[in-house]
Amino acid sequence: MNRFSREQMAARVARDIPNAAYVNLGIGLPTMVANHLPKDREVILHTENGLLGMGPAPAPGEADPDLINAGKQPVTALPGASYFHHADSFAMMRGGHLDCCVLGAFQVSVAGDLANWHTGGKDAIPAVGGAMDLAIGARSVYVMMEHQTKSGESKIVADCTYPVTGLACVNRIYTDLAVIDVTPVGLVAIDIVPGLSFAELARLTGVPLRDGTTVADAA
Amino acid sequence: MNRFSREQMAARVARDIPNAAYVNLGIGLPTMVANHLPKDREVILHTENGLLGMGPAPAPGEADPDLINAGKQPVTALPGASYFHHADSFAMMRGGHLDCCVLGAFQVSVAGDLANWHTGGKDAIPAVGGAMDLAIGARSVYVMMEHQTKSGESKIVADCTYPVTGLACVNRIYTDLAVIDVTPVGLVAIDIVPGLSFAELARLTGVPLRDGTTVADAA
Amino acid sequence: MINKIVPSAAAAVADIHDGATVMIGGFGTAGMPSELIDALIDRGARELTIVNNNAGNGDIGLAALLKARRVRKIVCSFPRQTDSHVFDALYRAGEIELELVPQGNLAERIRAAGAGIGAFFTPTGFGTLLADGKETRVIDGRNFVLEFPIHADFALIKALRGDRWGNLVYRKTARNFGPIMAAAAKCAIAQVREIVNLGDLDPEAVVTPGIYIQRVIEIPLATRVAAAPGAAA
Amino acid sequence: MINKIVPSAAAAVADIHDGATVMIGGFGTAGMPSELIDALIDRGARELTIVNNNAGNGDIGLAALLKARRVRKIVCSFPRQTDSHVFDALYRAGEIELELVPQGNLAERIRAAGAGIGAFFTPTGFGTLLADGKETRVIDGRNFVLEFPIHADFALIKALRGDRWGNLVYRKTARNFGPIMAAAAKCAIAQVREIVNLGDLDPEAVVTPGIYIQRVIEIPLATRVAAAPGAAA
Repeated sequence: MNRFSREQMAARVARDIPNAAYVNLGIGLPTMVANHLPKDREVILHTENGLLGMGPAPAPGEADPDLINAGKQPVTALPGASYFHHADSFAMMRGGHLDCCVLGAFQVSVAGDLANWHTGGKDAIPAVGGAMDLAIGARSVYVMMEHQTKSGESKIVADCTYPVTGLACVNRIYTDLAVIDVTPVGLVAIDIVPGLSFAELARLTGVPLRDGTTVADAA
Repeated sequence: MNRFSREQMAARVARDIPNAAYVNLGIGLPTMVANHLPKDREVILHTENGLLGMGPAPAPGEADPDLINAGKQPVTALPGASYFHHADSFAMMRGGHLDCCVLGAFQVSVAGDLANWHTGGKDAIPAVGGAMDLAIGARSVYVMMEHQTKSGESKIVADCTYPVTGLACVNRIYTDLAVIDVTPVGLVAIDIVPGLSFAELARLTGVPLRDGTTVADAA
Repeated sequence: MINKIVPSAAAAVADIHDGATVMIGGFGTAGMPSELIDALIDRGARELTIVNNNAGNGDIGLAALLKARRVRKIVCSFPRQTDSHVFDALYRAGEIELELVPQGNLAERIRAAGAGIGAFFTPTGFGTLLADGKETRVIDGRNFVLEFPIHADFALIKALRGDRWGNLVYRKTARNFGPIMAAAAKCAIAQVREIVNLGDLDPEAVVTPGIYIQRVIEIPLATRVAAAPGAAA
Repeated sequence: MINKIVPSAAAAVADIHDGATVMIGGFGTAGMPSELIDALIDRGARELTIVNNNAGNGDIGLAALLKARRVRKIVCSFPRQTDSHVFDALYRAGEIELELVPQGNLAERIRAAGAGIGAFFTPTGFGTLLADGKETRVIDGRNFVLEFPIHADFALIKALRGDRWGNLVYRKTARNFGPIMAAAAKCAIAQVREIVNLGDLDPEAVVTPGIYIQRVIEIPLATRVAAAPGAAA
């Protein structure tokens, strides 16, 4: 089966982020979105450990241990950046000032519930970080994940079986098979990987799904 | 009858403020305390409009309209000063970080209730400013006021007849006749203007009052 | 490219509508965005709810807005001042509504709006007239009052310097309500003495990150002083 | 005269007692006050409750404190990291208690302690395991959870520069939890790279006003690096 590559997924997310947006990119796959932001757009990146105006990774040998992102990787600060403390940083998130955040996920439900912090396993050590704040804080919450688990189950579910991070918070899901909007009338596929039919996507997804690709073409 | 002058009252309050104390001096009479702080003590003044390390009034002609105190009078900033916004300033007060504040008052009750913001008169326009925050925020709340109203009634009362600013918040009262501690066992006069007997002070005060002056001498 | 700089005070306030809630920075006249208020008067929006620490001084700025009868309600901590005669007259005539809030609760309620806090328990005001009818709770043996955020449609604030991203630094005690009002309003408009190039403000010393600011207008210090004789001529 | 400068890290932590709640600044190792933590290990206080964003990295700093079995309980948002093996082993052995708090609630609860807020309603965590059993409320149609302040006996933080009044400025993202922990603790102890003269810090750029700091200790940047070979020798 044809699949969007991780780079293609990141590029697709980047295309949906408008000029002048304030954006938080979660740890892991979402971090790749930064490399695909169109050059003609100025997008301001926030990292919850206290920096607005985050730049790319530093040149080799120029890493500063006091200048890191939420994943504790070295980053840089752009002209126009500002530093602030943790309460101010999370006030910025919780207060709805970020236009968008992009997060990884274990599961997303048809209602937009997000599960991305804890497998719930008995021997798993839980760690939540800023995931719950991002889930409820940003105006738009985008999820990037593989469509299916390694064993072939859909990660888009009727109800999350993993512990949730936030309820009804996801607005759009980017997978290796499709882009799906979470709407008041249910899930709507707005983009499908070339070669995959809507019917096949719906079957693989396993929950009610509308075809928004033809509507989009007609519009 | 002999009375402490306003300068004497201010000097008496200043004597009770230890080195290294963080202090907020309210509008009016309390402002005079600053002029009487002993030179060998370093006391840091806070003004709720966003300055810690407030200095004296500027030299003539050097007033800066952007550098004022809570009474909107021009002030200066000492070396070591810092500026902050209003939420941070009142967090500092509410959080119990000020060692002491000195406030004027209409009335103080035997329980330490403070009335200093509103006469309650029908045609009076109410204004509260930071009075309620200071009343409940500082570790020690000192009140400076005349002992009696112009018509000779005690301003130290069983229960405030004016609207209260805060409940059980006053620790010490400095008047033109005495210095009185508000304690769990009631009011205790610890200093009386020379020439006035405790019995006479108690009569003028009109509420239960203990004599702490002899105890202090004995200690 | 991001450019929040607008060409005039009139343009900055052009969409402030009748019935809007408008926060106005300043403590007395320190930090009061007088030119933006003048533009708001010219704009003509009515039935405004104004949030400010005071209720106007003399006959300029906020007092002039009140005098022009554009304000339905004012939320503040200290309306009564020696030079608040405009407010005093309106209040006594029953022509303006007053919500009096202790200054720290005012600041914290504004901060809560910007910080996404739904409500908070504060010790300030407990047992007083200003907490009448409000929910209270004893926490760890201490009395608290439940207070709710104050949101706004617009904030008009004054800062020292700003850049095209909306980053701001302030000047001395003129900082006061500016940073928290910017965060509490859907649209925050800052007048600055000087617009600087992006990157000129020290990122360690930026007080208001640009995310909170939608529009920046440069009003050099000299303008107002110089304009006065001109206007009189 | 006010002089909050103490001569050594040992002196700075000399009264941290068994059973104390100690906040430790830092996000990972950025802003972690390693020399103060080392002094705390030497001090020997046991049964500590530690508040930090993480639960230690590698075998130094907070991880070393855990390894020395001085910590009864840790309050944090993100214990599990690639190099949190010390914590992981203690946790799996049931030898350390964990209170897991979403990072924004952790920050806001610490801020509330310093700001005198009794409790607050936050949207973060609603409907999740981490809000189990907590009071909730619908405000303006949105779901909130009631959270309470986290107070501490001591805070150990790291800053860039400080003066004898305790005023502090930080460096880049090493600022993180320092300012709010300083305000939430009865006794806040700051290690700074450099002590400067009173008045050398720009009053517009001071991040932590001295009122929040009880002790300042200078630990120049070179010390740790230089000490390592010496210790090995």
